[in-house]
Amino acid sequence: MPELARAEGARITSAADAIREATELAMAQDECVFVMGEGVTDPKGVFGTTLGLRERFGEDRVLEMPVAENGWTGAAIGAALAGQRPILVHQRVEFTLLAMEQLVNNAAKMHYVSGGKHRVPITIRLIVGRGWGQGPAHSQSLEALFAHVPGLKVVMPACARDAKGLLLGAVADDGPVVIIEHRWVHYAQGEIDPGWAPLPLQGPRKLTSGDDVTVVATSYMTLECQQAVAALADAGVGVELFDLRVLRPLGVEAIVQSVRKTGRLLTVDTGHASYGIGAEVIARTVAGAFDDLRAAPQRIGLPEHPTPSSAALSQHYYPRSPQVAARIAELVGLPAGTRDAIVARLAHSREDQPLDIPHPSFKGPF
Amino acid sequence: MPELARAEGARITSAADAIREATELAMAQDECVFVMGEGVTDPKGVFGTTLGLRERFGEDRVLEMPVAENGWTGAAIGAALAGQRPILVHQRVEFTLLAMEQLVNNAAKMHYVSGGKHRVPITIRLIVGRGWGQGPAHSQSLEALFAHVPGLKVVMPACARDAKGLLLGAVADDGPVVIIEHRWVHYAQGEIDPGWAPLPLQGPRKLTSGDDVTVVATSYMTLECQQAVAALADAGVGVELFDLRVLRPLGVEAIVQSVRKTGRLLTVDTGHASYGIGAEVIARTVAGAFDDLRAAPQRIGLPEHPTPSSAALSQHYYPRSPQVAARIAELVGLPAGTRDAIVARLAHSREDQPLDIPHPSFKGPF
Amino acid sequence: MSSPHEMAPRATMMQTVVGPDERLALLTAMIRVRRIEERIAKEYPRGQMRCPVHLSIGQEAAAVGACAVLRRHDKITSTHRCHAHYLAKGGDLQAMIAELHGRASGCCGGRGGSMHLFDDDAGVVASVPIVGGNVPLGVGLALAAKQRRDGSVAAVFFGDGALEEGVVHESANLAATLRLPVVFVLENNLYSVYTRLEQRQPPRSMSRFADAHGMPAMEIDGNDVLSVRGAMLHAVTRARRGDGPSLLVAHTYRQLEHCGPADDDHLGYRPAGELSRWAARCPIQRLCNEMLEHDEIDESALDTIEATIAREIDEAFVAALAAPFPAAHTIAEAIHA
Amino acid sequence: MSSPHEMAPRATMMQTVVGPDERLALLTAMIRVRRIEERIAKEYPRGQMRCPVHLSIGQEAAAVGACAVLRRHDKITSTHRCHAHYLAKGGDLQAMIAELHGRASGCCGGRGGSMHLFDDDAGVVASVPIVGGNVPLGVGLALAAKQRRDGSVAAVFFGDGALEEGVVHESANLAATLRLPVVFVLENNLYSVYTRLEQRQPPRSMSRFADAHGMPAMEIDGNDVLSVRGAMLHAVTRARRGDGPSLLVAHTYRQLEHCGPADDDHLGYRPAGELSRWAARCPIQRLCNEMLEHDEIDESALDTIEATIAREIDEAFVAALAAPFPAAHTIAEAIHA
Ligand SMILES: Cc1ncc(C[n+]2csc(CCOP(=O)(O)OP(=O)(O)O)c2C)c(N)n1
Ligand SMILES: Cc1ncc(C[n+]2csc(CCOP(=O)(O)OP(=O)(O)O)c2C)c(N)n1
Ligand SMILES: [Mg+2]
Ligand SMILES: [Mg+2]
Repeated sequence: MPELARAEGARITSAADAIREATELAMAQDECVFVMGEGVTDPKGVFGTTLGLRERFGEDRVLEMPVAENGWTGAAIGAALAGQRPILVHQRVEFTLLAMEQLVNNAAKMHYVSGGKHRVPITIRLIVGRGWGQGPAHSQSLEALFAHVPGLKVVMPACARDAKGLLLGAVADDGPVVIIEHRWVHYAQGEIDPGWAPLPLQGPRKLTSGDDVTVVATSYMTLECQQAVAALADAGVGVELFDLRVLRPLGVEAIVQSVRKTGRLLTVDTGHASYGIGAEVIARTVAGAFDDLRAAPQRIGLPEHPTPSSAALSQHYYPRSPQVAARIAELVGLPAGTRDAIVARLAHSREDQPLDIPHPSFKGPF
Repeated sequence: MPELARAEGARITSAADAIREATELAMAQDECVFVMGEGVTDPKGVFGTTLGLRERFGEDRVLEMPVAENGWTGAAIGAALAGQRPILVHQRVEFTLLAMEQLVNNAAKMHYVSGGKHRVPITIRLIVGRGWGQGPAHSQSLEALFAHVPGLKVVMPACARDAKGLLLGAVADDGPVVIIEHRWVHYAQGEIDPGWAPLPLQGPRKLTSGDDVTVVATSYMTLECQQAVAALADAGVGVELFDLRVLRPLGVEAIVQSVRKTGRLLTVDTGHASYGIGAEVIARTVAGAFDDLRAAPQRIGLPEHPTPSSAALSQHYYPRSPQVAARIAELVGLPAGTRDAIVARLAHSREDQPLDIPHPSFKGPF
Repeated sequence: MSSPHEMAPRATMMQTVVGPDERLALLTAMIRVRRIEERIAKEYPRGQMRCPVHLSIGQEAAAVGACAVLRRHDKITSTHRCHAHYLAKGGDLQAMIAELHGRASGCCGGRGGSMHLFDDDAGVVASVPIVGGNVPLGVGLALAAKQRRDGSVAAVFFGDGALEEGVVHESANLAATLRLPVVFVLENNLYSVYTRLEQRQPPRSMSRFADAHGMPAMEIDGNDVLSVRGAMLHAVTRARRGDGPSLLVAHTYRQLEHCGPADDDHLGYRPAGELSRWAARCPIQRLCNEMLEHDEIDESALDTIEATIAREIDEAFVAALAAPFPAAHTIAEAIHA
Repeated sequence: MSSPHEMAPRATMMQTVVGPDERLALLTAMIRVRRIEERIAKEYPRGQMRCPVHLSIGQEAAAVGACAVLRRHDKITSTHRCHAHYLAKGGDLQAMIAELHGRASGCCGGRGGSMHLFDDDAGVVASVPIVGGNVPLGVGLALAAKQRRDGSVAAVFFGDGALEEGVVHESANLAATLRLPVVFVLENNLYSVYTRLEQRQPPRSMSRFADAHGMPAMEIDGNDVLSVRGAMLHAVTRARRGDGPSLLVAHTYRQLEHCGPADDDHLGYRPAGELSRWAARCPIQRLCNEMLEHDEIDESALDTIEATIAREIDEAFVAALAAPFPAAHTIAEAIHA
C-alpha cells in the first residue's frame, strides 16, 4: 500500500480520540451502526473511546451489556444477520476468550457456509495492553488466536490515523473484523484524516526506508521500533520498517520485496513468539525471498510464559527499543561498541520514566 | 528422542483401544485419576475410548457431564487444585472453544502465577477429524490455538503407541496437557507397549531416514506422509520423516539436524496453514539450519477457509498422500514424469475407497 | 407426562379455540414433516446424504405448533436438529434435500449439510450445530427487530441439553433486561445424545429457568400441537406488544437415534417401555384421531394429503439427485463478504 | 434494603444465637479487614503497589460472616475483589501486602498482584480476575472433596455482575446435579464497575437463580454480619451433611471506587444520596453499636483491638517494603509443573 498523502485538514489527536471520532462518524453516517459492550455508557467510556455517544445517539444505539461476553457477542452476530452493523467492545482480550465459540464458529463462517448469502458485518474492538501490574490474565496479547481463523479479518492499528481509518474500514466491511487496540497506542498522538475516511483493510505500511534490514512490527511495538530505527539511523544503519497493520488477510508482498533488497528480516510483535505473528511473516517471507536472504530471519516477541505482575519482573518481560536495536545491530553486524552506545542511549532516554506506564500522565490503575 | 525398542510383549491394537487401555491403567494405578465428559458413560463411550470404565471404577470416577464445557472444565481445574487428576474429554475441538477462558487463564497459568505452588494436573482430550460432511463447525483442527498458549503442553499422537504412551505421560504430568486426537488416527492399528509405559512429552519422532528432504508431519497427516514417503522411496527419493508429536514445548533439534543434512524442509500438518504449526517449525528450523538450506521450506496445511460439508468439495479441501508426494517431488526436483507416476499410483491406490471416511468399516455418521 | 422432573403447577392446557381449517393445516404440516423425515431415514443408508442427520420424528408438534403462530417475516434460529423447524417455518424443501445431498442447489450450496439449514425468505435465519449457539443469535434478531422497529419477533428453538449451556442463561438475561421480542422454545425430549436428563440436571421444573430471568414460562405437553400453538400465541402476542421474552417448555420425545436414521432402543440407554409409551403418544395420531372423531377429516382426505406430500417429496429427492455438485473451483469463493 | 429489585419473601433474619466471644471475634475480624483496606487506600497513591486494587470497604460483613462458619480445611475461591475473603478465611497478611508490592515474599512471589491472592494453608485456593471464572473452580474443589471424602466444603464468592456470566449457571447446575458440598455466596453490591444492576438484569429476586437449579437460597442483609453467619451456618451444615449446594444472596454496597483507592461519588453514576445511605449502614458500626449497648465491649477494649491491628498492619507494610523484589533470573521459572 502506498503511503497516504497528507490530507488537507489533517489534525493531530490521540488514537483514543481518533477511535471515538470514527465511531461517532460511522454512527452518524449509518443508522444500522450501533455500539455495545460492558462500560460503553459509563463515566469512563472505555478509556474515553465511547464517551458522549449515548447522549448523541440514544439508548437503542449505545447498549450497555451484562457481564456475559459469549451471549452478547452471539446477539451481535444475530443482529448483524438482520442487517445491523454492531461495534462490540471487549475491554480486555481475555474476556473475549469467553466468546470464542461465537466468533470462530458463527461470525467467521456464516458467510462461507451460506454460500455467500449471510453477512455478518460486526466490528469487534479488543483491547490489549501491558503495564501497571495487570498480571497474567489481564495483559495478554492473543492476536494469533484470531489471526489463525479463516473468515475473520484482523487488524492492529499502531497510530491515530490507522485507529480511525481502520475502524471506519472495519465498520464499512460486510464481514467480521477484529480490531486489536493496544492500550499504549491509545495514547499515541498523530495526524488523522478528516471526515469519513475509511482505510482498506489490507497491507503493511512502510514507515522508513533503508537498505540494510527489514523490520516488521505490530501495534505498539511499531512505536518501540521507530525509536530503535531512529537511533540506528544515526549510526548509518538503514532500516526498512513496516507496520504490519493487517494480520488477516495477510499481505507480505511489500515485505518480500524489501527483504529481496535488504536480505535481512526481523519481526517484532506484541504477542508470544511461538506460533505467533512473526512465525507466519517469516515463513512467507522466506518462501518469497529465499534466494536473497543473507541471514536467518529473527523474531522478537513475548517470552514463553505468563506475564508476572511485579514491575520488578515485568520490566524484563516486555521487549523495548533497546532490545530491538540490539537485535538489529547484531543482524547487520554493527561493531559491538557502536551497538552498545545506541542501546545505552535508548535505555537512557527512558530512565526518568517508569517502564510500566504508557504515558507520563498515567497514574494507574487501568 | 531415540526410537523405542520393540518392547517385550508389545501388542497390535487400534489407537482408540490404546486410549481406553491407557485410561484404565491410569485409573487403576492412581485413585486420584478420574474421567469426565459428555458421553463418557454412554453406550458409545466416546468412540469406544471410555467403554467399561464406569462399570469398573464407579460413579465417582467416571462422571457424565452436562452440556456445559466451560463450567466443567473449570470444575476439573478446581478438582486438580485439590489434588485430583482429571481426564477430560471434549468430543470435538469446537466445543472446547467454549472453555478457552478456563484453559488459557486458569489451567495454563496457575502454576506460574502461584510461583510454582499450585499444580493443575489435568489431561484434556480433544477430538478433531475430517470427513462425512461434518461441515464447518465440526471438523476444525485448531491445535494452533492451544499450541500458542504458554503453560500448556500440547501433544498429537499419530499412532497407537503414542496414543497410549502420551496419554499416560499426560496423566503423569503435574500440569495441564492437551491431547489432540484425530478421529482417523483412532482407527490406526499399531504396536503398543505393554503395561504402565508413559512416554515423555517431548520431541518429534523420526520415522524414516533419508538424505534428500526433511518432512515434518502432525497427527493423521503423518499417515498420509508415510504413504507418500514409501512411494517416493521406490523412485530413490530419501525422505527423513518426522512425526512432530509434541507441539508445546516444541523441540526442533532433531529437525534442525536433519535439515542441516537434507537442506530441504516440508511441513504437513492437520490445521490451517496460516499462523499454524508449520509456520513455527519453519521459523525455528530456518533459524537453526540457515546456512545449509538449499530451498525455501514449504508447507502443506488446510486452505484458508472453512470446511465445506459436501464431499464434492471436501475431497478438494483435505490434502492427502498424492499432494504430499507431489510437493516433495518438486522440492527435490524429481523429473515430472516420475513425479506424475508416483502421484497417479498413490491416487489410484485410493480409488475404490470413498475419501470422506476413515476406514472401510466406517458407515457414517460420526 | 412421563418426565421424572416436577412439572410446574402453572402447566395448563394452553389450547385456545382453533378452527377446523387451522387444525387441518397443523395436521398437514405435521404429516409433511414426518414423511420427509421418514424418507430421509429410508434413503440415508444408501450413502448419498454424506452428512450427519438428526431427525425429529416424534417431536413434530413443537415445531409445527410454534411456527403456526409466526408470520413469514418473523424469524427463527435452530439447532443440529433443525429439519422440522426449517420446514414448519416454511423453508424450501428442495433446497433442504439438495443440501443434505451436498448439491450446489442446496440452501447452503452444499457447504453446510443438514445442521446448517436456513432460508432467509422464510425467516429461518440460522441453524447451528453447536449446542446453545443459536440462542444468542435469536436474541440478536430480536434486538435488531426492536432497533429497526420492524414489528417482527424471533423464536429460538433449543433442547433440554442446551439449557445447560451458559450462553442460554446469558441470552435469557439479555433478552429480559432489554425486553426483547423473542420466544425461547425449549423442547425437552429427555435426552442429550444418550444421556438422560437426571444425569445432567437436578430435579426441578424447567420453567423456573424463566423465573430466574423474570420472564413468564408456559410448560406444555409438547406432543399436543394445539397446546403448543396456544402457548406460543400467548408468548408471541406478548413479544409483539413489546412486553419482552417468554419461555415455552414443551415436553416431548425423540423416537429415533440421536444422529442417524435408525431405531436405537437396543442400546439400552432408554428405560424399557419408554419408547413405546411415547410412540403411543404420537402428536400426529393424536390430532388426527381427534379430527376423525369430530368428522373434521376423513380417510380419503388424508389419502389426498399423503399423496400430495409424497409427490412433493419424490420431486425433492429426484431434483436433489439430479442436481450438480458444487464445482471444485468454487471451494474458495465467498470467504469474506 | 435499598435494592430496587424485589426481595424474596423467604428473606428472613437468619441470625442464630451467637455468644459474645464470637461476636467479638466477628467484630474484630471486620475491623481488621477495614483497617487493612484503609491503609492500602492511603498508601496506594505513592505508587509502590503497582497493580490494580479492588477494595471491599463496606462489604466486610459478607466475607467475615461467611468465613466465620468455615473450618480451616474448608476451601474458598474469590474474585478480583478478594482482599476481604482472603483475610477473613485466614490468609497471611504479610504475604498479601508483599504481593501487592510485587515482592518475592508475596503469596504469589509477586507474580499475581492483588487479583490472584491465595493461601493454601488457610484454604484460600484461588482468586481470579476474570468475572465468574472462580465459580467453577470452587465447584471443582467441592467435587474433589466429595471424591476424596475429606469432609470439607467449598465456598465461592462472587458478585452481582458475575451472576450474568454463563459459567455461573453451568457451575450451579453441575453442583446441584452432583449434590456437591459447595455454598455460592453472592455479594450484590448493585454495581458491576460503574453499571447499575437495572441496566444488566431484569427486576426479580436473585434467589430465583437458586430455584432454577433446584437448590435453596437465603437472601439476607449483607451488612449484618450475624445474618450472614446464620445463613452460612445453615448452608454449610447442609453441604457437610451431603445435601448439596445452596445460594446466599447478601445485599451490600461498595463504598469506594471499583478499582483504586478513591471515593468516586463525583462521577455521578450512583444516585444522589445512595452512598451516604449505605455508609450509614456500616456493618462494623452496626455490630459495634449493638455490642456497646449490651456492654459486650467498651471503648478501651476497642482501642486495644485497634492498636493490635494497627501494629500488625504496620509490620506488614514495613516487611513488604523491606522485602526484596523477585530476582530477574527467576522470571522463567515454574512454567511447567
Ligand atoms: C457445545 C456443544 N457441546 C456438545 C455437543 C455435542 N452434541 C451434539 S447434539 C447434543 C445433544 C444436545 O441435546 P439437546 O439440546 O437436548 O438436543 P436434542 O439432541 O435432544 O434435540 C450434544 C451434546 C455440541 N454439538 N455442542
Ligand atoms: C469476563 C470478564 N468480563 C469483564 C471483566 C471486567 N470487570 C472486572 S470487575 C467487573 C465487575 C464485576 O461486577 P461484580 O461481579 O458485581 O463484582 P464487584 O466488582 O461488584 O465486586 C468487571 C465487569 C472481567 N474482569 N471479566
Ligand atoms: Mg434433548
Ligand atoms: Mg457488584
